[in-house]
Amino acid sequence: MTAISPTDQAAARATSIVAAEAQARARLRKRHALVIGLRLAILVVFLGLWELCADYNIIDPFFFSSPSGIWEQIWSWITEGTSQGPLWLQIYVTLEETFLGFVIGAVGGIVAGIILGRNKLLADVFSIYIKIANSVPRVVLGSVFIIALGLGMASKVALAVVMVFFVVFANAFQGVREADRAMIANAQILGASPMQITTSVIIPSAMSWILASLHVSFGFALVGAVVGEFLGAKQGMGLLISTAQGAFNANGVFAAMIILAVMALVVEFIITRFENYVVKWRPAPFNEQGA
Amino acid sequence: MTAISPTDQAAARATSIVAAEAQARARLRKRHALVIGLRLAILVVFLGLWELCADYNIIDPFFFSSPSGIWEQIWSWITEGTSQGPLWLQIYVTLEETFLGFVIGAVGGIVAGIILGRNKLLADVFSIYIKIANSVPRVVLGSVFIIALGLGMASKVALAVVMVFFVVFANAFQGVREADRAMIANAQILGASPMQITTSVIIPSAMSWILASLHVSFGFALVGAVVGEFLGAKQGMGLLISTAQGAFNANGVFAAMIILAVMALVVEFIITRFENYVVKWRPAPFNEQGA
Amino acid sequence: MQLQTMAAEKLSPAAPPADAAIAIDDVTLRFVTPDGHMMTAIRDFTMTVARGEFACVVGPTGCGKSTTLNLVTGLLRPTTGNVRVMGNPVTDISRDIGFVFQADALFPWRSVIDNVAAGPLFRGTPKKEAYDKARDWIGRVGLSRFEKHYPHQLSGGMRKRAALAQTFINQPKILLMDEPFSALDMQTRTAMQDELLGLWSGLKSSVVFVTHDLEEAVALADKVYVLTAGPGTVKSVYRIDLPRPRVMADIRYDPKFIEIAKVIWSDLREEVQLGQSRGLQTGH
Amino acid sequence: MQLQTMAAEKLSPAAPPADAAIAIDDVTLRFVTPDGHMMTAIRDFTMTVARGEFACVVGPTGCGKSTTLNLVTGLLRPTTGNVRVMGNPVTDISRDIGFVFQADALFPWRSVIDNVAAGPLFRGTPKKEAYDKARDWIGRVGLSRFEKHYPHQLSGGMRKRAALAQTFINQPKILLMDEPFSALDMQTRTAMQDELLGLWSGLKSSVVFVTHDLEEAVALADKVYVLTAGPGTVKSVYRIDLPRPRVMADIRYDPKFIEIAKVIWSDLREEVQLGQSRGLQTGH
Amino acid sequence: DKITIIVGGMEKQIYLPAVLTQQLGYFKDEGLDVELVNSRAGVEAENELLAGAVQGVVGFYDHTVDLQSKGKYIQSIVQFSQAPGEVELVSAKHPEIKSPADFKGATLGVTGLGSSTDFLTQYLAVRGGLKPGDYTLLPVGAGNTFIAAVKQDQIQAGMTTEPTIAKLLQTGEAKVLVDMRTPEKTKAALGGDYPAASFYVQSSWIEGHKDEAQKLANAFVKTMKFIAGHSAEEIADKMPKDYYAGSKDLYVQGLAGGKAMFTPDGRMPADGPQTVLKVLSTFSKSLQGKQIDLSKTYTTEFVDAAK
Ligand SMILES: Nc1ncnc2c1ncn2[C@@H]1O[C@H](COP(=O)(O)OP(=O)(O)OP(=O)(O)O)[C@@H](O)[C@H]1O
Ligand SMILES: Nc1ncnc2c1ncn2[C@@H]1O[C@H](COP(=O)(O)OP(=O)(O)OP(=O)(O)O)[C@@H](O)[C@H]1O
Ligand SMILES: [Mg+2]
Ligand SMILES: [Mg+2]
Repeated sequence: MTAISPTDQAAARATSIVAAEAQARARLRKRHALVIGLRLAILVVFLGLWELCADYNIIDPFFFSSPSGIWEQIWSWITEGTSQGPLWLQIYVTLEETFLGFVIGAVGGIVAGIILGRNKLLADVFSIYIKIANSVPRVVLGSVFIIALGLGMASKVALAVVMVFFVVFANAFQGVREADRAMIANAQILGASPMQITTSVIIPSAMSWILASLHVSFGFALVGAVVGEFLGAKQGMGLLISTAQGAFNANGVFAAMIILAVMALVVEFIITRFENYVVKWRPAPFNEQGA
Repeated sequence: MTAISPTDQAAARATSIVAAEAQARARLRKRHALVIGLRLAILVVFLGLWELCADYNIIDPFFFSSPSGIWEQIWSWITEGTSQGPLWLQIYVTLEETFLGFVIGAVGGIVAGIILGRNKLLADVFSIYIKIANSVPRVVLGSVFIIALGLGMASKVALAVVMVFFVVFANAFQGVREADRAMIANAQILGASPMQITTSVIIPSAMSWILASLHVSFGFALVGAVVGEFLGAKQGMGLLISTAQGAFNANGVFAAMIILAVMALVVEFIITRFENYVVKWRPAPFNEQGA
Repeated sequence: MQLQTMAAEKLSPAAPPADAAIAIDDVTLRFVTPDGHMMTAIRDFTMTVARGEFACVVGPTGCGKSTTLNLVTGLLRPTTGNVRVMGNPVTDISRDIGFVFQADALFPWRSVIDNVAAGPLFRGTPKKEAYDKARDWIGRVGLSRFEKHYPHQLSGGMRKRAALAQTFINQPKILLMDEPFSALDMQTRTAMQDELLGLWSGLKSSVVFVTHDLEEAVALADKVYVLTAGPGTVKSVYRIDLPRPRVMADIRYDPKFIEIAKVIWSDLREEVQLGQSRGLQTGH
Repeated sequence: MQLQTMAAEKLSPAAPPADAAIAIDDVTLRFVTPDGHMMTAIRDFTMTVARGEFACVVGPTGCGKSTTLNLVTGLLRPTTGNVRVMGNPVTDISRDIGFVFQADALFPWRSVIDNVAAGPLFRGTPKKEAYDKARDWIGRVGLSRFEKHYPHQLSGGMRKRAALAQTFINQPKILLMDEPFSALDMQTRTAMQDELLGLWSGLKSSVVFVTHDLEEAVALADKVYVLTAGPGTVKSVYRIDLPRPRVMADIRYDPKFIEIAKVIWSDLREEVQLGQSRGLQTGH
Repeated sequence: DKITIIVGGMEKQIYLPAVLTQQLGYFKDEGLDVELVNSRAGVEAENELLAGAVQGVVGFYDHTVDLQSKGKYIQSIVQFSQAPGEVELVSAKHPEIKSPADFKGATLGVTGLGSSTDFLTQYLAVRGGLKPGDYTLLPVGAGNTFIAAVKQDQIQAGMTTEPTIAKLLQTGEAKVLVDMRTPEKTKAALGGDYPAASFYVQSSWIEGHKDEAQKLANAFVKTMKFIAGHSAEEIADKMPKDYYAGSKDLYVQGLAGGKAMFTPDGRMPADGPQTVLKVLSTFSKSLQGKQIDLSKTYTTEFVDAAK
């Protein structure tokens, strides 16, 4: 018998492969469109139901507002400004506080998590105090911060920090402890100093832990800043909500919350971008790979 | 040359091995004592400094209380009860709300995290809405809950739930996505149904993620319940704090917070026990194993 | 290159018949590389394993052997071409297959016995029966004293044996094995090979067995596939006509065996050298 | 059992001299088993590797070979006895050592080149130099086309080769290798063995090499340690007097080689059979 | 059956009649089963009332006016105070502020934007001849945060209630600028009585619950009489200890200063509603252009009938 070594059909094949790959890409695009479509559908159904319930007084728009009322409110804020000044200024103020608080809290949480995760003695001694600190009601802490730091930006930032810190800390800490011991050993043997182990093994392997906590904690930072503004402020979305609440203006309350949600989504989008960049080394689940 | 096969020195060795192992155990005990000692030392130093600063008016005890004042307050609550009734009742009420909220939020977060983590389409469609929900300020949500659920326990539980849910969800979701693809494939090939994969591969491998989030989120549940009580309640630690704040009773505020911290620690202890039980399969880090 | 020996018959890879246990038909699979290009892992790959046949796959490292097995399990999808198992196109990960992964895939949170019993339990066997079976298989792979150990408390070879027990216990009709014995010492390996042949002949399973040990391949197989250096495709297929049952401890000294091994070896060496000249630069 | 051949001299394991590169002196190591008992992994273990010596360790699976290497690196601590490296007691994980792990320990978030360059970069080599060196070593292990790939995009054998390059690039004075070539095909394996011998003779390193392939052990080593079935201890030590430099492709056909291999093989087989009769029940 | 009443801060002295009634057992005497719930955020209380989850609220009268402008009808049935009980304090660091006319350029503390303190402060400023925009309002809450704001000079003056007033006076960090704790001084400051703390219910509730409303009124009126007939010291003794845990002296001192604001009989002062409407309609956006029927914001029917 003759061994038929694979003949050079490559040229003929090439077209079929290209076609198959184009098909795969088309599938991806279609799926993306489906996702967007479904998201929108849910949004529309939700808003529609809300509006209908409000119109037919199944839920009382005095308490729960209605999409059209919210939209009117947002529009009037955009065109006429709020009682505290232009809308963008409120957004800017809150965003600034949130962002500062988020960065400080996240960096603090990551650093503390790594230090305690790497040092068992420190962890044993201090983690109990971190647990204690985490059980302090943030609203009470809010007034303590206002007393200690004044009514300015500092107290809101501090409140955002304490919202963010614990979540990030808990994950960074656990992420560090989960780092593969063989990998750490390998790095050590390859000559890594403790610092290098931290930067080249611990942080990359804790990265998905840290990122998971960042996703949830930006929302928390926002909540912290808003609560801070709630307790006393000159500017900001929290004050907007508090004023609207005081005036029984449900539209205002919900409009402000929607603006906050949009802010959170924008930042979420950025974090996701960052995440995709950082973890591009990650294997795709089986069946999602190949062309 | 002669091969000297290892002679049977076992009996002679046995003693030295036993000695070495006893030594190792003694080292462990000593370390435990050290940790406890250090914890206490920190506590004592902290309280001492606080007391001194308060006594010498470096910090104003009117705002920041002092350990002795706090202790007096706690003692008077224990012996004479609070204005709202006996102290244990307040603790019980808050604990009940917290616990319910914690369980509901945690279970909800885990279930949602697993479902969305296992189903990419659902995740793509719904995670955006979860992100939105997470950016809603809890204090505002608190008022919405009170309107919708009344001033009873339900609204506090709901507030605790929304504090817990997002943290647990974020971790459970990521934990599911991190589950080793080879392990999932193996289970599938061994004949596991999707449900069995979830229970025997996904949940065990997401367990440390979930546990990490439970650690931090019990504190959050407590915060949620207290904030709820703050907004309106007949009983509970939050009301105690609110009354104390209104009466300029810094001792009362801090005393209540300390009681909350103790509650959190007790539960933390239980969670840690549970964790040790669940992850006993885990390899100890190198150098911590062997005898 | 044409040859024909008494024992090793070189076959031409033909389009697979419909009733084959495994039929890989003209498959190409491409991966996206880190720089965004496409890399062909296997191309124009055709392979057939008849029911009850024992096929071994040898080839230089990185030529696509594991990829081929993954295609059969459904863990990977072909870019073009198609894969059939028992006549049906592979659409999802199949439960009828036993797969010993190249890397470790034991469940770290389960002890050895729980790992081995996993398959029967997943398939609904009553608990007691599953554990009895598991205990039996653990004995066969020589881990009885380590039943309660967790995977991280085992040595590399022990883990591999546990994985073998985990797969064998399901008595799969189709058995895929990716270098299953490479972490074992010669003696244990021989015992495991005997175990495998016993299972195979008892169940009339179809086996695809990937190995780097050509002698092992010849000793075990009905058919040996030699792959080309990556992008892998089938270079040649040999039918091994050594009589069965074969006893592993003795077969290596059979002159027919030695002859066959030599023929395939020269074929394979050519390929490996090609792969090396393409990939390996000489070092010093 | 007494024997003495021209090439394989059986030595008695004596207390190690002070200036040895590696000296394991009467070490016992016990693990806590899942049921809370203590399990002895190795006992009364004595082993010496002189500076510049190439020692191979063979023994049945699970006998404590990896454990021994872990003791040398400092990853495990002896329960009793002590371990010295270059005359100093092992207190922490040493940077002077190169260690090829039995399982994969590449950094999954680094591409092949970043993985290989890790050692020099950790040790402060300037970036450009480190990458040039890395590129060179990647070439030597035949992965030039896969520089940018991440570990999960490599085949099992490729990952192992990347790990070899990662260790070799540091040119360690003490080199520990745990079944480094078992995932490679014969040809690649021979190339790697040559690479290893070149590195070893160039650097005058001391090597401990764990393998299941006795022929490999004899072909490479100055000294072969045969371990008993677990709890492992040294059964016998052989000095291999084959002349150097050895060429891997040819040495196997050297009659002296075959003779030595036979002698050690019979010694080892005895042990493995013992281990099996203790652990393995025959299957069918 | 059970009647739930939300109090906008049980420990606040302006709402003292609520807890005092409970403490004196007057509810029980009327055969009522009353449950007091604390909620410091006034809005929460009104929302609950409107949602029908509670029967009554102890809060500021001006909410009845405000809510009417939004089409929600609630009625004060017992009026606790005829003065706001609020005081405009001026920081000791700013002796140059001698009257509301000097507010120009100052930052003024209020508890919240849109709250009574907001409107009252602005009204004082307008009466002092200023325009909105001449001064800045800063919501600082009450209690500690208010004190901290004064200390840190973030506000130069601000409006607050007891016991914050007493605390700041005691430490000398602030002085009284405008006192609205007694009817006389309120009249001087605002040009009329300013009914503040009151007990109100949903108008629709009254229809079906005349009997309960009457009993509640009976109990509260009895308490008002008790307050009028006893000294601050005696009243303080009846209150839970936690409410003056900070310092009993301070509490008594504050109560002594502010006792006069309580109505002796729970009756709405005749010109009170008018003053409130005047103050609110000057500043509240939601009231502008709305017709308010003041007679629907309160009733003296029940206090009149109270024994
Ligand atoms: N996810 C992936 N992305 C890109 N390339 C991949 C991926 N997985 C495998 N490859 C490539 O496919 C080729 C074949 O890999 P495969 O694992 O099938 O080899 P193998 O024959 O099993 O080798 P070995 O004997 O070393 O296990 C290799 O060149 C590898 O780099
Ligand atoms: N963490 C641990 N806890 C308990 N037992 C352990 C642990 N690690 C290893 N052992 C036991 O120690 C023994 C020696 O293991 P080791 O990994 O050294 O074997 P090995 O000689 O390298 O085997 P192989 O050739 O299979 O790799 C085994 O019986 C194993 O079960
Ligand atoms: Mg492979
Ligand atoms: Mg090993």
